[in-house]
Amino acid sequence: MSNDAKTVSEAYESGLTGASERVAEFHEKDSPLKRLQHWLHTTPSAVPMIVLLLALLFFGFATSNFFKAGTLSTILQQIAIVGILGCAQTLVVLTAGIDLSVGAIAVFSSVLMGQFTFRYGIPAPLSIILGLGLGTLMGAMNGFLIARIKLPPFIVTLGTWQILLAANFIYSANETIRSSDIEAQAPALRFWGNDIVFFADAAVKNSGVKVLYAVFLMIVLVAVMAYVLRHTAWGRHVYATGDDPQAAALAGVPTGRVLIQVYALAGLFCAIAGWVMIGRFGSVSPTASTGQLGNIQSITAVVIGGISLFGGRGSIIGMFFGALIVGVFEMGLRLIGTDPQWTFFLIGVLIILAVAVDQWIRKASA
Amino acid sequence: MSNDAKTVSEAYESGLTGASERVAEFHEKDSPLKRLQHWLHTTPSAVPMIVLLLALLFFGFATSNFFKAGTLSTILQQIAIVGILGCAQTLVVLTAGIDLSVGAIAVFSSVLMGQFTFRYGIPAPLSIILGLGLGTLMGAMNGFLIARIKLPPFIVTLGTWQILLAANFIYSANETIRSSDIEAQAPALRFWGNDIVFFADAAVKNSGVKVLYAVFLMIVLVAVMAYVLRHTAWGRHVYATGDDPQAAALAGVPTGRVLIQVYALAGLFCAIAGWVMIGRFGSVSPTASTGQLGNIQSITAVVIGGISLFGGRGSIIGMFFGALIVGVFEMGLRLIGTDPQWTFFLIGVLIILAVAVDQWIRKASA
Amino acid sequence: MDQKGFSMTTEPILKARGLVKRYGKVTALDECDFDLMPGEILAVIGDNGAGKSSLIKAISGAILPDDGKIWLEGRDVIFRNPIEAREAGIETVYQTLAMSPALSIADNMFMGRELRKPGFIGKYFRKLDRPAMEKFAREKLNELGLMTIQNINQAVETLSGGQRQGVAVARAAAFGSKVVILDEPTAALGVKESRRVLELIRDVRKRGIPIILISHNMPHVFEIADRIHIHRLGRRLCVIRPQDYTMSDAVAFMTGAKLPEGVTEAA
Amino acid sequence: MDQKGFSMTTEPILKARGLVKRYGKVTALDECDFDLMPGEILAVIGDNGAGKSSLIKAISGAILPDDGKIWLEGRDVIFRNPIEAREAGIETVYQTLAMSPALSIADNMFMGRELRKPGFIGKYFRKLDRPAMEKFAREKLNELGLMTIQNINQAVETLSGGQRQGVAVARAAAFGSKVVILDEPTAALGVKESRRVLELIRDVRKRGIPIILISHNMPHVFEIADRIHIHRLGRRLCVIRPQDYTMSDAVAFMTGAKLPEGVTEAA
Amino acid sequence: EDVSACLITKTDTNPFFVKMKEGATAKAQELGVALKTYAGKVDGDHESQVAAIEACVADGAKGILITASDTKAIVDSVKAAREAGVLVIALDTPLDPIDAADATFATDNFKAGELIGQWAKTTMGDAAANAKIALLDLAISQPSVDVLRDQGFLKGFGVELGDPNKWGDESDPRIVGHEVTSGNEEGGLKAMEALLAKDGDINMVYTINEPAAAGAYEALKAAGKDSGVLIVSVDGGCPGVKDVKEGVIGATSQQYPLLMASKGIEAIAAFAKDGSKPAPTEGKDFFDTGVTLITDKPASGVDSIDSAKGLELCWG
Ligand SMILES: Nc1ncnc2c1ncn2[C@@H]1O[C@H](COP(=O)(O)OP(=O)(O)OP(=O)(O)O)[C@@H](O)[C@H]1O
Ligand SMILES: Nc1ncnc2c1ncn2[C@@H]1O[C@H](COP(=O)(O)OP(=O)(O)OP(=O)(O)O)[C@@H](O)[C@H]1O
Ligand SMILES: [Mg+2]
Ligand SMILES: [Mg+2]
Repeated sequence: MSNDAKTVSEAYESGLTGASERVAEFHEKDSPLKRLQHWLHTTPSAVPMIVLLLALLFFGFATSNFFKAGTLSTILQQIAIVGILGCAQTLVVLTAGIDLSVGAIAVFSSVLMGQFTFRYGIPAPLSIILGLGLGTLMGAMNGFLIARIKLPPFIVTLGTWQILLAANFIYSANETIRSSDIEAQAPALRFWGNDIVFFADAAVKNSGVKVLYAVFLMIVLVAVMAYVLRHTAWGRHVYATGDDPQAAALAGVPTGRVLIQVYALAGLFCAIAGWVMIGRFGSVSPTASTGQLGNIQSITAVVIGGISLFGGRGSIIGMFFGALIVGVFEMGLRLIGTDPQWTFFLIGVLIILAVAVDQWIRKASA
Repeated sequence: MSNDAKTVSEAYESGLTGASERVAEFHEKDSPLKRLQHWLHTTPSAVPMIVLLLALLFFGFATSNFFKAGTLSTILQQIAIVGILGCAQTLVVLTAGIDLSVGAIAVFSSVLMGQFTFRYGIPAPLSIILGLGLGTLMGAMNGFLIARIKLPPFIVTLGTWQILLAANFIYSANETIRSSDIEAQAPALRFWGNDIVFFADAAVKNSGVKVLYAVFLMIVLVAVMAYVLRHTAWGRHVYATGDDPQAAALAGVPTGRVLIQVYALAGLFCAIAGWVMIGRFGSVSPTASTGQLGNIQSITAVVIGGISLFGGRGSIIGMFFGALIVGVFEMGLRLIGTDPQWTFFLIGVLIILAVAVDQWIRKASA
Repeated sequence: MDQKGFSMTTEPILKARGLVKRYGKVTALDECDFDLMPGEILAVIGDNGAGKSSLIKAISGAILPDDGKIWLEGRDVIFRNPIEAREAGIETVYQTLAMSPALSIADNMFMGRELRKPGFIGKYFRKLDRPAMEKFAREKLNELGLMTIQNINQAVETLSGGQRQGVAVARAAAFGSKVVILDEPTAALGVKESRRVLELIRDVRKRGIPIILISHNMPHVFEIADRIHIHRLGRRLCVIRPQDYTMSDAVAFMTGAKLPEGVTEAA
Repeated sequence: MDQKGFSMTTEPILKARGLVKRYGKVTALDECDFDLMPGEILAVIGDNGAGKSSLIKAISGAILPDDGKIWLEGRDVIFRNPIEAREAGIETVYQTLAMSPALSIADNMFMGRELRKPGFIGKYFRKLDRPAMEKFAREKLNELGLMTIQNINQAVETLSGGQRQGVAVARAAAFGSKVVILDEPTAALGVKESRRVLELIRDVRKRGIPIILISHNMPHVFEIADRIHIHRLGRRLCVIRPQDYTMSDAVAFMTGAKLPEGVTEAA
Repeated sequence: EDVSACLITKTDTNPFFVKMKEGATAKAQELGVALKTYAGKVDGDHESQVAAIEACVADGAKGILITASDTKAIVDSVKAAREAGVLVIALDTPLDPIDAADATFATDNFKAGELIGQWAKTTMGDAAANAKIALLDLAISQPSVDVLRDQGFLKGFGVELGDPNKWGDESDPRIVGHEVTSGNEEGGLKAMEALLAKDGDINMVYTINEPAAAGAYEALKAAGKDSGVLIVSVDGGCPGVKDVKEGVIGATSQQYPLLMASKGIEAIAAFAKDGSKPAPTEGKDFFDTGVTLITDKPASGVDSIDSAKGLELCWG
């Protein structure tokens, strides 16, 4: 009786013969403003860039010492660590997670590298490799708890934050390793604290602009991750996992594996940040405030950079601008000479404003 | 030609006459275990309750001082503030938000109440009302930014956390109002620090178990909010807003208004917590740790209590048990005599374990 | 030119002119017109992506059109959100159903218009009247023959696709007072359940309430509709009566295979 | 008793016996059996909530049945997740489509099997070959006549319901190697697009790949299916050939209005 | 020409540093020095201090006054600043090594602890041999003030120290336990409650500072032990001295932040004028701004002043 069925559908489908294939092309008004809005909309990282430019302009006018090469390179070196932690945080946030343990992993890794060298006499390069490996392992542990035991990222990393920070204090016995010892015995630990001097005047001592290796490292890491996230299958899987994990799993993304990899990689980035901390601060200190504040700072950079905390949306370049904005504000306010409490106050206002501007531009162009 | 259509559908729909109305009732195995699992599944707050019982048993065996009435009432009074902040946090988290500013609002409100009384000489009860009102306003500001400007809650409250804490230090000039002054001049501020003594032996001084008014307040607030969330339309709207805000808006929930109300109410709860802080700590101190840690503590209680950070799922009773679990662990570990660093470490482990157990029970019963 | 073939005896209960809605580069509504007559069943048909859902979203306050005007019973209205439209008596089943997955069927049906207990408790403690809500929900679902829903307190997320759609339709039919809009209400429904929905639509019309029905099911449309609004490329191509044309004609119009008399494609 | 009316000449390519799946109190699959023959189009029909989606989810690894066994080409298999099923050649379009809303159409079509650039860049830098992926995606969508999709880089969330469904179907048809499963693929599609999907299904079958089609559209089912699996109350009631029964019979069986010969309801 | 200076404190919420800032600001105004102030975000925030030093150098400051959070780790940044020609003076806390700074104006925190320890031991007399001691410290990261005061107290009280560079490793049975307080009332209260639950017979309480002592007192009062328990503390802020007067705190070691700050500003002004650097106190490698025991129950063999005198000298 399938003839019966045939008749039924032919009753109306005969109308299909000769159906138009015309595409619904619509006349579009292409005013420059519209095009700007469209560009902003399709290039989300441009929004923090604009906020950054405005901030630079403002501080350039407000304080005379701001637009000196030295000041600008100082800003870059001050955000190097947050920028690297931000790479870790970006990955995690793109999967709709959050990593409160980034700072703790960084500090603990730096302590491990230092203590391995000085307590056990392991050669510095090997200590560094061990430190990086252990940092990766800490991240992988987060990933395992989140992907396999299916615990919420917030709570897992809240727990490991406390655990790692306490372990860090207990293991190091609160001991700082001095800068002079490191310089003498393990210069590899301080590698990222070296600098390249630009525009130096040979005649004048300490002239020129110093740029730390750490700054180049941060920029390279951001660039590499931007490529990976945008142009490799793995990067797409990270986005898909954050966007809708169930849909991604049904569509064939091994979401569990992706999550573990993301957290492990985040752990590696944190350990790298830990290594950079040694170079930047000279010494190895278990009480470094990155352990307490690194998470909030990196999350701030990520969010000002326009990455959605619900996952799947945003770009790592945005995070980089986010970190820069915070760095520029902190330095600018310091130079203006605002009281520290007022600086906190204004940074708070900035965070809200930056996101509000972002939101406003997106809405205008939607 | 609608007859034509009629024929088309009648071609098969004639089969409908006499269609069975039978409900798909399935034979269900009603073993006691299955029923327990089902009960756990439908009563999510039971899971933290079980974790709590296990913790109580463990510490009861591990340390002799634990099961004394005094110890237990101390635990209750130590969680009173976290419990009240947890009510605020629960509301916010149920709407898929997060409130990082709870501690800052609490501390700032307590400072405002104190300074109004002592700096400007406003009568204490009026100061309290003003403080409660201002706390509500701070919460409403969060709500406005989130609901109307459509900024993400994490970033808004991260900003207001910094802003309010800085404002708190600037306004108070870091001055503490001393306990003896408050006792002498403004006992209303210390109201919640009064206690009721149970099982007192009139002959012996200081015998019996003291329970602070603050503890009763916390329990009453939890009970009232449990009723409101479960049995009023507004409560259902809070859940719907957190569950799927777009769906809720299309279904006729004024999601924007609900959000503002939720954050304002959370602000009120925080201000109440601020008032309770004065009673509990005796003095008014702008540096109280609650300002820095209140958010993490209340979120921990909420999450251990089984409330989903993605919104729309969980019960406030769970939060109460979550706060209790943390309180019991902290006290228990101290009594066992671990070093503060180890206590910190073990609390981290606890947080993860408690949520893992929760997850495991839910999976077993699903 | 749209009213070709029949004269306007009464004023439309719901009327829209020149609606425009753009999404970035895509124009979902392109100067679209719309008329719903009192007491009629108006079907809206068109290709995927023609802009049907956008049209009814604009009418029901779910999106704000970039341009254009809407009249309800002759009065100029602007709905800034679905609640305003609902308060004006327009009840809508969206294609994406608009339910809170974690809440129960009864909670979802009464979302935004919950019943309170009578007397003191309801007035001062604002306590919900769950038994009454559950009873009502059960009755409405029974009318639709969704008997396989075993527990009215089940969370909506545990329902099958078709069951969910049934709940949404039952909600709209129960509460609509001026206009009921259904966006593909039978798309996920079985034969039996679809038939029930069609009967329900007739019942609602019998109560004097006009209905807008978006559907891709031509036999259903031709069986039940009084008039058919054919949507193409973001605008109303024409309105026909099912008696005047064959299904095959309608399909040809909506897919662009043929043009109705008097209409040029570039209109 | 299910094979009543025709003899088994070959082994089923996909076979399941005694599948059970419980959700709390609800039993979605109740000792359900299933057979798919090589090269055939098997339709699965049944009331809403009968357990059709649960059945194909169990077969495709999306849920783990509580009990029961599955054989693919005679080999005993257990799919713990959809990826394993996909690697075994089973491609599925779920009722809830399984797409990442923020990603582009092309990204979604190639999710989990992305193409890499040839040569050095692809091998060592693992760079995606976007132009190739976009070209392929565009071709497949054109085959389905989804011409109104203007930009292959558009995010899936900006597509209309029907367009999304089209993308999902195109993906499954393009990549399925052993079995293609479609759960209500035409539910949200227009007349033209539905016809294209039916043609596509025939094309896939011509490539020798068997298809499981869940649908509530009886004319479509009877037109295209080789055999029809009728699902009722969580289990297979019977399997019929469209030549042997009328649509009306099938509807009567699946709604419980009539019982097929030799089957008792309490089976 | 205008002289600019920087003051970098550990935090700017602790009243001690707030007063230090006030002292510096007043002196700077008097001498016509432009002063900018910085602080860590939390106790022990080392990175913010590094960033602050960098900002000061970028800003062309003549001198930096710093109370270092991490006395070893900050050395590098201090060196860089000194190389850039900035005078760096450590306030309150000496750097490690102490000569990393151009000069140090500090309290001897270990001595401050020792004084209250000795006082407590003498006051308790024979009972000291079976005292029950509660130690309310600052933070689990054990910053150097925290360790110095705690260990100084224990030494003064006659408890054998383990590693003098950390607290918590002593084996003396008189110690009921260490708890951390964040140096505020809330922390002091909660820590005291916990220790009381552990052992209700505590009769000797050491506290890191006076706010923590005030919190501890509230807990003791609630437990009905407002008399009979000896509380000792360090700092000498005005509320603290008032608490000594009211008998809440038995004794406290007073330090002089205002003096440190004004001395520091003067030194920078002098340095800007003629490049001269301040000299340390004789016999010490730093300029000791002094610490004085304040109590209304003087103990023999321990020098002290009474609370009335203390109130004249207190700083906030
Ligand atoms: N939120 C959005 N963002 C961008 N584009 C959108 C959005 N919603 C709809 N569109 C576009 O608008 C056009 C019309 O969509 P609409 O959903 O109204 O179509 P429809 O006629 O309902 O189709 P269907 O029958 O498939 O449901 C489509 O091309 C779609 O891609
Ligand atoms: N995740 C779940 N949790 C609880 N119950 C569920 C879940 N998924 C499905 N069910 C229940 O299992 C039964 C079968 O659902 P299923 O989706 O398989 O039906 P279906 O035959 O596909 O229906 P439809 O034609 O409406 O899609 C339904 O009663 C449904 O309520
Ligand atoms: Mg639509
Ligand atoms: Mg289904």
